[in-house]
This record gives sequence, structure tokens and C-alpha cells, in this order.
Amino acid sequence: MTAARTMAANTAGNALRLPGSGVDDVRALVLSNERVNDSYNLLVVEAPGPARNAVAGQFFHLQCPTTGEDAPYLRRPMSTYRADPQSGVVEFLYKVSGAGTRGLASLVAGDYLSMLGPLGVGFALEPDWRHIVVLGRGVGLATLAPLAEMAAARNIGVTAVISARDQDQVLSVPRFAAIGARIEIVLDSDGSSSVDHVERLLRRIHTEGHADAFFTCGSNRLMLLMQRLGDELGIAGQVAMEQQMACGLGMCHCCVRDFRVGGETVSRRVCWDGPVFPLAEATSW
Amino acid sequence: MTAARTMAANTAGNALRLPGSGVDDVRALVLSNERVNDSYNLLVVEAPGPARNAVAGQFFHLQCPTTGEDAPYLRRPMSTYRADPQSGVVEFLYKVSGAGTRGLASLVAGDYLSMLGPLGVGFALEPDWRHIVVLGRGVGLATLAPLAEMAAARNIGVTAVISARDQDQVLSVPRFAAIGARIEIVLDSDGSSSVDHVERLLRRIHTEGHADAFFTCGSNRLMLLMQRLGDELGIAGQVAMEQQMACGLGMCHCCVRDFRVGGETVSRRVCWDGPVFPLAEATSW
Amino acid sequence: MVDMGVKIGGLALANPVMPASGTFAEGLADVVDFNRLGAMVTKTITAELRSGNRVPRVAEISNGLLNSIGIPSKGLDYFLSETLPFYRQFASPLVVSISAPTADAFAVLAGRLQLPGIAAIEANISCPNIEEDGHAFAMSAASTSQVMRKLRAASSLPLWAKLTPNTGDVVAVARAAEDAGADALVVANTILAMSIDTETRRPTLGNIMGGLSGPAVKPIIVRMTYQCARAVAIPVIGCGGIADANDAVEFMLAGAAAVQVGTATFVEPHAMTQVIDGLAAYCARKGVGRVADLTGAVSDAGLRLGDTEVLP
Amino acid sequence: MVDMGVKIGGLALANPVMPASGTFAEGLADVVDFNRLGAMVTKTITAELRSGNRVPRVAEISNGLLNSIGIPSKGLDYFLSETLPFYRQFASPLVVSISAPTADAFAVLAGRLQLPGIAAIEANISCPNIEEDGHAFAMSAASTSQVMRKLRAASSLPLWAKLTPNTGDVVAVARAAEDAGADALVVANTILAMSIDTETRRPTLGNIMGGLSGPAVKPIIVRMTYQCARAVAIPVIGCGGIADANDAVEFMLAGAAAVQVGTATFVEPHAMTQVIDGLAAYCARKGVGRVADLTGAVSDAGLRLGDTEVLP
Ligand SMILES: Cc1cc2nc3c(=O)[nH]c(=O)nc-3n(C[C@H](O)[C@H](O)[C@H](O)COP(=O)(O)OP(=O)(O)OC[C@H]3O[C@@H](n4cnc5c(N)ncnc54)[C@H](O)[C@@H]3O)c2cc1C
Ligand SMILES: Cc1cc2nc3c(=O)[nH]c(=O)nc-3n(C[C@H](O)[C@H](O)[C@H](O)COP(=O)(O)OP(=O)(O)OC[C@H]3O[C@@H](n4cnc5c(N)ncnc54)[C@H](O)[C@@H]3O)c2cc1C
Ligand SMILES: Cc1cc2nc3c(=O)[nH]c(=O)nc-3n(C[C@H](O)[C@H](O)[C@H](O)COP(=O)(O)O)c2cc1C
Ligand SMILES: Cc1cc2nc3c(=O)[nH]c(=O)nc-3n(C[C@H](O)[C@H](O)[C@H](O)COP(=O)(O)O)c2cc1C
Ligand code: FES
Ligand code: FES
Repeated sequence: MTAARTMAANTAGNALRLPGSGVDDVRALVLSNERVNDSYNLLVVEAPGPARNAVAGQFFHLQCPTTGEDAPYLRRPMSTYRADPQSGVVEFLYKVSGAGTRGLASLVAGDYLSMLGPLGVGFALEPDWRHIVVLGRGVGLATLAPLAEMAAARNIGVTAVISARDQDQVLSVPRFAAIGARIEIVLDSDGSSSVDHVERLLRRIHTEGHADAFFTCGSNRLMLLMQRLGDELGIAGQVAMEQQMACGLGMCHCCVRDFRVGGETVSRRVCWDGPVFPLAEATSW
Repeated sequence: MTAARTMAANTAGNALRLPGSGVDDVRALVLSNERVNDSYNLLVVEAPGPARNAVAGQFFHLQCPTTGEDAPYLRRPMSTYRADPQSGVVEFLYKVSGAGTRGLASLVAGDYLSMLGPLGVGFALEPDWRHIVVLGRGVGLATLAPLAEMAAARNIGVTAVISARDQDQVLSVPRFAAIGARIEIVLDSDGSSSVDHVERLLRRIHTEGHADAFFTCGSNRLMLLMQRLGDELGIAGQVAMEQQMACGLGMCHCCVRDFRVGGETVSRRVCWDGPVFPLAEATSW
Repeated sequence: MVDMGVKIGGLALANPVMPASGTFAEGLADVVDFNRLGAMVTKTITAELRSGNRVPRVAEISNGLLNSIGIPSKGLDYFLSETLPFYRQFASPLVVSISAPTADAFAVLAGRLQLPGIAAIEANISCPNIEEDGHAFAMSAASTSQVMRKLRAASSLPLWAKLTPNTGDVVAVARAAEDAGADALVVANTILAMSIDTETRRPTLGNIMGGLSGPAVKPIIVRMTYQCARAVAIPVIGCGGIADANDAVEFMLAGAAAVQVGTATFVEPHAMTQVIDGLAAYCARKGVGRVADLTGAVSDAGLRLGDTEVLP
Repeated sequence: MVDMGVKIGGLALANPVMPASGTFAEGLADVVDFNRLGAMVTKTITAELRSGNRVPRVAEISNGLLNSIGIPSKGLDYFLSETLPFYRQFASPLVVSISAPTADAFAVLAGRLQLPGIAAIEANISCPNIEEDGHAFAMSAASTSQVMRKLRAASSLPLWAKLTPNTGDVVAVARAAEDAGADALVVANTILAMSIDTETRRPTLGNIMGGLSGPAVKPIIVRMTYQCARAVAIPVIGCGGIADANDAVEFMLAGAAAVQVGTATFVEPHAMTQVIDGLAAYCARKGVGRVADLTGAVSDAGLRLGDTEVLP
């Protein structure tokens, strides 16, 4: 088995990749599946293999149960919210929005969940970074929380800017707090989540010397802001993107998005070439 | 609402039938659903309307639940095993054999069952009959048990010849015993269910003057025997037949069987023209 | 109050929901109020007596039904003396589905149905044309044109052409039917299919092959409805896999002026009236004043990327 | 031990199970051992660069998938330098699916693929022929014949023709492909379909219409497999809705010499190897010594009435 794929490791062509990159197709035991607030659920499963291999930014392709009302046919992609090699536990933080996530929400402790992964290209941390900024909203934070932990493990400082509709919708603060991240909460309810305000906040963090790299997920508006600032200030960045998926393994080409690479628009598969991409190359979605 | 359809009442053409013959489409509450022996289950539901209207020989079209393994699409026909106007209870005795009946077997008390009926033409008893013979096997007895009760209610004596593989498979004896029927059990295990032996038995019952009419259900072999004897001895008869059904309401013409009427072969719909037919007109199936 | 009326050519219907031919008959009147239906459509009748196919005539497949009923028919005289008087009890317009082995025989049969209590003729031209090697009339534009012209000449009743989805060019056939004088198209009949029981190795139908209907065919027939509705000016009646109001809305958005409900009635006898109630509820919820405004109201732009963005 | 080998024309396969084009790529090697597959089939490639269709490119429907991926292609050079070396790592024969806008371009592309590590060419003639108004080659016997003849002249590799189910006469197309020198037929590609989101009133695909695949299409494609297998002498490879071994048995009984598994792999990445194991188990249970003996072994008699009699 080769190491998990991260953005940095993925530069080699396909021809040189050996088969077997630590992708498992397992039936994981559900340990718990509970509401976090009125929109989000936390699903905890036991999956020792995947827990060992998954890197922040990678995702799993989940077979969502058929319920009385829904029969989701395709799998659904979900970010690794936690993957703990010690306990063998993998967690997903998800928003109930349609047939698939309603099916997920029907799981109870003791059920089994077919999960394929870890899949895709995770976040990469450069050795010379000392402080990173993560900016996320909604389930985007499910993707960024384990990144913060990965950074902390390498002694990289983290500033987490958490955007939400209101205080009730704020997610994952304890996860960021636990690794000693500086936490900035911006809300729609008091206007602090506006692009203007977040821009001032990011500029301040940069001025303080705490922005060696930018990371974002979950909001197009905030991604564009970070991209513009990153470009202006010369800060490298990565963005985790979403797109509807069928296979999750780079086979079907349904999950493409456009990227700007050297003046040209190129199409890339979110599941295989991403979901983590260079921030500078992303385009509005 | 017009009266329930019985074989005798069904001679009028369609043009004269008024809409609304007491057919209900109800969600019935499941009261119990238990194994009777290793092949048969007894399903008891609360369905006051249908319980009031159903006549022996009529059937219901049941929407069988989807389970983890099976998604039965069409409804499944089941004979009225009991329909009690007082308690509002309807019962079905069924054999678990495929997707639909496996779905039925998954019902537990408190669930609901969509049932359409009573459907089809039930048994008819002529006023001048004093003794009838019912001959059945397997789930055929589910159809004949309520006929015996209908006969008893009109002071018609019943001799029930019950055929089964072995003693463990014998069904419905208490139902026949409760109305004081004379019961003859014939088994494959001791050879007594052979056509020869059953023929001798029927001839004896006839000689004793207890065979004003023949009724049968559930075995092609025994139906042919009764038909031959009825013809020879001049005994009227009725047979309840089965055929795969889609609509149950005479619309789709999938449930046809051939009948011999005045030297010609005619095709009739089991769900609409039957399931009870004149014994003399039935053909081998 | 939503205006539920629709017009199919000259024929005004109280609502756009009716049964599909062959999935509706007298027996349903025991359960459903026929006066609530937009129209009543008979099982296809033929002039002569016909016996239909071998059993098993239906097979259940995942999410659908295979059938090889054929067209068992008691003939025209029985229809006129028994069936027609039955339907005359109801106020909903009666559409008589007909079939014949040749274009001329089609015309003769249609001519004999110009009678009180018959509101329209549905020509089931998905049935085999014995003059074309048994290929259905609606497999080609040429034979569709031929049979529809003869029918048009023989009858002044509204004339609907029921197309087959088994043709490779449903749009050409639709245009041919329109040019030949059809007042509406029914899109479509069943799709030729087959299944085999792997335990017995036998086809599940006595006739080996049969027609597929039910939810499984819906996306294929929605596509044909969309294509035909854009190709012709006459109304298209959508038919294939409609089980609930949402399915009916989908067909209407694709271009259908009305819909037929078939196999769903076998599973849920009240399917048609549920579709009627659900259509009215949909219109009310969406602020659509006339159900007819749904016809063809699909936005051709396609869903945009941003529509699937996760934002709380 | 069941003999799992099958022959597709001159090509011997260790077992009859392979992926369907467009539902298989390098990434699956992370999960499935490609050396277990009867063959490997690439996504359709074109000589030129192509970008594919607008998103959304897939939509889930009950029991199936709609797709309008199109044929995004990095071109032949990329294929030769990157993709082909990857597949050369594996022992299973590689089948390269190709497409082109004209018959001549098809032939040129096939000619450039006569290379070590390529065992056969699958001509995806279900794609639009720009010389025929965008109609797919496989919509008509004439254009099928034309393109297959040019391909036959350009390549000595085994040549498979992948048919479209959207034609009205798949049997004539199958015969045309055989006559023009095809070594095998793949039956079939996806069925043109459409769905509309009733909330947004938008088509669920960016491209409006797309191809239907998955369990929903199985009975239709089983029927075409049966029809084609009886009409031609060359092997037919069944493809449409196969998700488990029972489905594969059904296709083989209908006449398929081998099967392709497509959409099912998206739901269950191990679907192909599960089909292989399940086929062997079925043969063992039924006393079938060679899996190839299943091909065409359907009993045409149809199920008899008595088969549904309830007897304890
Ligand atoms: C790499 C990746 C990681 C993700 N991680 C998370 C996560 O950690 N938590 C979380 O709540 N959500 C996450 N999502 C989004 C999640 O996949 C969708 O919310 C989910 O697929 C919705 O399915 P549904 O059937 O409930 O909704 P429906 O709207 O009924 O889905 C209809 C179709 O659209 C697709 N779809 C809908 N929304 C999205 C979306 N935002 N992204 C991709 N496909 C979508 C579905 O997969 C399905 O095919 C992630 C998506 C991707 C691509
Ligand atoms: C009027 C009537 C009354 C019946 N009463 C009873 C009863 O009281 N108890 C009982 O156990 N069974 C009864 N049956 C038979 C019962 O309907 C079948 O056992 C049941 O449909 C099997 O469905 P399945 O999905 O479990 O089996 P499968 O074999 O998976 O069914 C496949 C298909 O064949 C049909 N089918 C299979 N066997 C029969 C059959 N014998 N008759 C009709 N269709 C069949 C099914 O409906 C289904 O469409 C009756 C049948 C009829 C027609
Ligand atoms: C059992 C059955 C019998 C049918 N008989 C006829 C018929 O006689 N004439 C006809 O035009 N269509 C007939 N059809 C086709 C239906 O009218 C309809 O076109 C098709 O079933 C698709 O609609 P659905 O999916 O709603 O059932 C029949 C369909 C079924 C299932
Ligand atoms: C996402 C997707 C992409 C496809 N791409 C191709 C293709 O490039 N070339 C081709 O010949 N068929 C393509 N197909 C069709 C499949 O090869 C196959 O014929 C079809 O999906 C039916 O099989 P299934 O039901 O097992 O998926 C594609 C199908 C899907 C679902
Ligand atoms: S989901 Fe199939 S290529 Fe990305
Ligand atoms: S089941 Fe439809 S006519 Fe009898």
C-alpha cells in the first residue's frame, strides 16, 4: 500500500501510480448517530482500516440506507470529520438535505454502513509554514477541523474563522479550541460574516504574521475572497470543493469543475484530482 | 351499495351492475401475524368495512410491504380466511413462498396493511342443499373454512375432507370442528390422500346421502377427481381457483384460465368471473 | 381555486388525468368515482373476437411490470351492447381505444364508433400491422401516416394516435400523425422487454417478450414527451410510469397537456384521483392558477452548478 | 470446478465478466484486482481533445442513473503515453473503446491502436455521426455497415460493435455489423431519457437529455440481447443493468456470451468480482460444468400455468 494521496503527492502521472493506495470498501459498525443542532448530525463508525489511512480533506463514499420514503441509489460523498488510527473511529458531520442524507440519518448504533475510502486528494502542509488560516462555513468545517488537528500535530499554529447564520449554527468550535487554535466567529445575524468584515479580519491576521497559508471550504463567496486576498498578498492556499458524484473513483467524469491554469480553463474531477485544489486555480461555482 | 357478489348473483351482465359493490380500499390495523406451522402464517387485521361485506370464496388484494430484500411491486391476492362482522376482524392464512408473502410475514401488530376488497365472486349455497362436502389441501382450506361456517349458519351439514402431506401440515381442523363438521383427514404420509382412497371416501359420503354439493380448492388432482365424480353422480359443485393477478378488478386480463362451457373453451378472469367457478366447467391447471 | 380544466383539441376535460388503455375497466367503478376522471379510456377493442396471449401474462420486475396480455376482445357487438351502456352512466367523456390489423380495417371500425357517448377515438397504432410484416404501424412515419389518414377520413370524432416507444424516431412518427390529421398524441405504449427466471430458465411470460410499464419507463417516456411536444402543435398526452402527482407534473412540464395513469392503478386503485388532488395541491402551492399553464413549462436552461452548493 | 472461460471470437477470456465503457478507470485498481476481470474496457477515447457536457452530468432516478457525461477525452496521445502503460501492468486483455465523428476518422483511430497490450477494439457506434445529421451510426443498418466495414479494413484486431438501444430495429443493425465483419456485438449503450425537477422546473441534467442505465433498463436490454443473439452467429456481450450474478445469468441465458457491468460498479465497487464469484456458484449449484453452456440456454417454452400452483 502506498501512502494516502495529498495534494503534494498527487503531481505524479497515473502511469506511475501503483494500484492499491489504501482505499478500503468496508462495512463499518455504527457506534452513534446523533443530532448536533437542528441541521447537522454526527455519525460515528468503527472502521479501523480507513481510520488509519484517511488524511484531512479526503472523503468517503457512503452507501445511504433505503428508508420507507427514500431509496438513494448512488453513494454520497462525505468528508472525513475525524479519523482516529488509535481508536479505529471515523466520524462524519453531515447536514440532512435530501434522500441520501435522510437515509444516513436513519442509521442507529449497531447498524452497518458500507463506506468506500478514503478517497481523493487531501490537504498538504508545507514544512516551512508556521501559521495557517482556515475559513469555513457550514459543513465546510467538517472538512477543515481535521486539517487544524493535522497542523497542530506538526506544530503549525491555526486561526479558525468560523462563519455561520447565527450562534446556534456554529459548528466544531471545541475541536478547534482543543488544539489551541485562535477562533474568530463571524455571523450573518450581526453582520460580521459580510465579505467586507471577513476581509478586514483576514488582513489583520496576515498583518499579525499568522497567515502563511489559506484554507477554505463551504462557501463560494468566502472562497473568492480568500483567493483574491491570497493573490494580492502572495499567500498560498487550498480549497476543498464539492460536486455531485457517482463513482467517487475518477471513472465517470460527472464531478468536474473548471479551473484556471496558466490562463487556460481546464476541467478536473473533484473526486480524483481533488477535492482539495490550489486556491489560486479555483473558479466560482 | 349492492350485495356482495356470489356465483349465483353474478349471472347478470356488466351493463346492469351498478357501481359500488362494497369494495373497500382500506389501511387495516394489524392485530397479529403469527406462524401456524412451519409453512403457514395467520394474519389478523382490523377492517370493519371489509369484515362486514366479505363472503366465503371472495378474496382481498394485499399490498405486501417492502423489506430489506424484497420490493414486491404488485398486490397479492389472499382468500378471506375469516371475516367477522361483529368484531370487524379479517383473517388470512398464507404460505410464505416468495417476495410478496415474505413481505406479509414481516408485518407485526400495530403495522398497517393496505387491502382492497372483498373482490370477486364467492361461493353460493342453494336453498335445497342439506349436506355439502368440502375437499381441500394446503391454503385451499383457507378458502373453504369460511364456506363451512356459512353452510352451518344455514343449517347445512358439512363433511370436510382435509388433505395434507402429514399430520403436522393439517390445517384448520378446529374451524371445521367448531361448526360440527364431520372431518376426514387424508395424508400423503400414510397413503390415504391418494386419488383412489379419496374417491372411495367421497363415494361413501355420497352413499350416506351427505353429498348434495361438492366444493374444492387447492389441488388440481383432487379438483379433477371431484369433477369426474360430480359428473358421474350428478352432484353440483364449485371450485375456487388461483391465478397470478395484477389488478384484481377484472381490468388487466392477466388472470385468465380456460373453462369448458357447452363444448367450447372459454377464457375467464379468475379475479372477476371467479375465483369461484362451477366445478363442471373447470379445466386442469 | 386552481382551474383544472384542459383542452385536448376540441375536447374539454374537467382535469388532465385519465386512465391508460388496458388498465381500466368496469370493475374499478366499485372503488373509484368515474365522474371525477378527466376522461375514461377503454381497453383496446377490435372488431373481431380475439383470445389474447398465453399465460403467464404478467411478470413483476423491479419497479415495473412486464405484460403480454395481447388484445383479448369480445368484439365490437359485445362492446356496443354491454360496455358502452355501462360507461354512459358517467359524465366523464369516453375515449374508445381501437386496433385493427390493417389500415382499412382500422377505418371501418372507427366509422362504426361515431355514436352518442363516445367522445374520442384513441388509435392504438402500436399494434402489429399485418401488411408490414407484423411491425407496428407506429414504428414508421409512413405506415402511421397511412393509417391515420384513413381514420381521419372515416371519423369526425377527435382522433388520438397512441405511439410506440419502440421506434427509433418517435419525432418523425409524431409529425406524421399530426400531418395526417390526428387531434392529439398519446406518448406512449409499453416498451418491448423480457425477463427470464434463472431457476427454471424459462421466460417469465408465456409469450416470451412483453411490454414494460410502470416507474421503470418514466424517464424514457418523459424524454419522448418532451421531444414530441416540441415537434408538433397538437396536444401530447403523456403516459408511462405515472404513479403520483409529482410524476404528472414532470410530464406536464415536459410538454404533456394531459396524462394517463396505467400500471399504478393496479398497485393503488385510487392513483388517478390522488394524482388529480395532488396536481391541484401542487398548483396551489406554486401559485399556478391554471393546471394547463404547466404544459411545457420546463426551464430548458438545465440546473446550474450553484444549485447543489451546500450552504446552511 | 466450473470452467469459467469464454471465447469472444478469437479472444479467450478467463471469465465472461468485464466493465462497461465509461464506468471503469485507473482509480478502481485501488479497490479491485484487475487481474481477476475477464477483460478491461476503457472509457471511449477520441483522437481529438474533447470537453464533455455541462454539469450536472448525472441524475439519480428510481433504480437507475441518467448521465450526460459526453465523451470528455484527453486525446489519443495522452492515451498512448499515460493510460495504455497503466493497463499493461495487468494480465487481463484490454479492450479499447473508440469513437469518432465520421467513418473515416473511426478507421484512422482504429489503425493507430494496433499495438501490444491492446486485445480488441470496441467501436462505440452509439455516438453521433456528423455525416448523418448527428444521428448515431448504430441507429441504422446502413451507417453501421459503412463504419464497420471501414474499421474492419483498418484493423486486424478483434472488432466489437457497441449498439444503441435507441434504434427501432436493433436486429437489422446487429446483422449489418456482423455482415461488415464485427467479431462481437455489445448490446447495448444507454437509453435516451430525461427527468425534470418539479420544484425548480429544470431538467436534472445540464444537457437536458441523457442516457439511462442501471437496473431500470435491464428488461429492455435482455430483450435486445435475446433478439440479437438469435439473429447473428457472432457472440453478443450483454450490457445493461447488471448488478449481480443473477442478472448476469439472465443475460447469458438470453444469449449473451459475456457481460459488461457498468453503473453497478458505482454503487458497489466490487460488483464485477461479485458477479464472477456468483456465476461460478450458480454453475456449481446447478451442475453446469462450463459457464459458456449458459449462453442461449433459455427454455423458449415460457413458464406453464401449473408452475404457480400452490401445493404444499
Ligand atoms: C468531497 C465532498 C465532501 C463532502 N462532505 C460533506 C460533509 O462532510 N458533510 C455534509 O453534510 N455534506 C458533505 N458533502 C455534501 C454531500 O455529499 C451532500 O450533501 C449529499 O450528497 C446530499 O445528498 P442528498 O441525497 O441528501 O441530497 P439531494 O439534494 O437529494 O441529492 C441529490 C443529488 O445531488 C448530489 N448533491 C447534492 N448536494 C451536493 C453537494 N453539496 N455536493 C455534492 N453532491 C451533492 C447528491 O449526492 C445526489 O446525487 C460533501 C460533498 C463532497 C463532494
Ligand atoms: C383468489 C386467490 C386466493 C388466494 N388465497 C390464498 C390464501 O388464502 N393463502 C395463500 O397462502 N395463498 C393464497 N393464494 C396464492 C397467493 O396469492 C400466492 O401465494 C402469492 O401471490 C405468492 O406471492 P409471492 O410473491 O410470495 O410468491 P412469488 O412466487 O414470488 O410470486 C411471483 C408472482 O406470481 C404470483 N403467484 C405465485 N403463486 C401464485 C398463486 N398460487 N396464485 C396466484 N398468484 C401466484 C404472485 O402473485 C406474483 O405475481 C391465493 C391466490 C388467489 C388467486
Ligand atoms: C396489463 C396492461 C394492458 C395494457 N393494454 C393496453 C391496450 O389494450 N391498449 C393500449 O393502447 N395500451 C395498453 N397498455 C399500455 C398502457 O396503456 C400504457 O401505455 C403503458 O402501460 C404505460 O403506462 P404506465 O406505465 O402508466 O402503465 C397496457 C398496459 C398494461 C400494463
Ligand atoms: C457515467 C457513464 C458513462 C458512460 N460512458 C460511456 C462511454 O464513454 N462509452 C460507451 O460506449 N458507453 C458509455 N456508457 C454506457 C455504459 O458503457 C453501458 O453501456 C450502460 O451504462 C449500460 O450498462 P449499465 O446499466 O450496467 O450501466 C456510460 C455509462 C455511464 C453510466
Ligand atoms: S465521481 Fe466519478 S469521476 Fe468523480
Ligand atoms: S387480475 Fe386483472 S383481470 Fe384479473
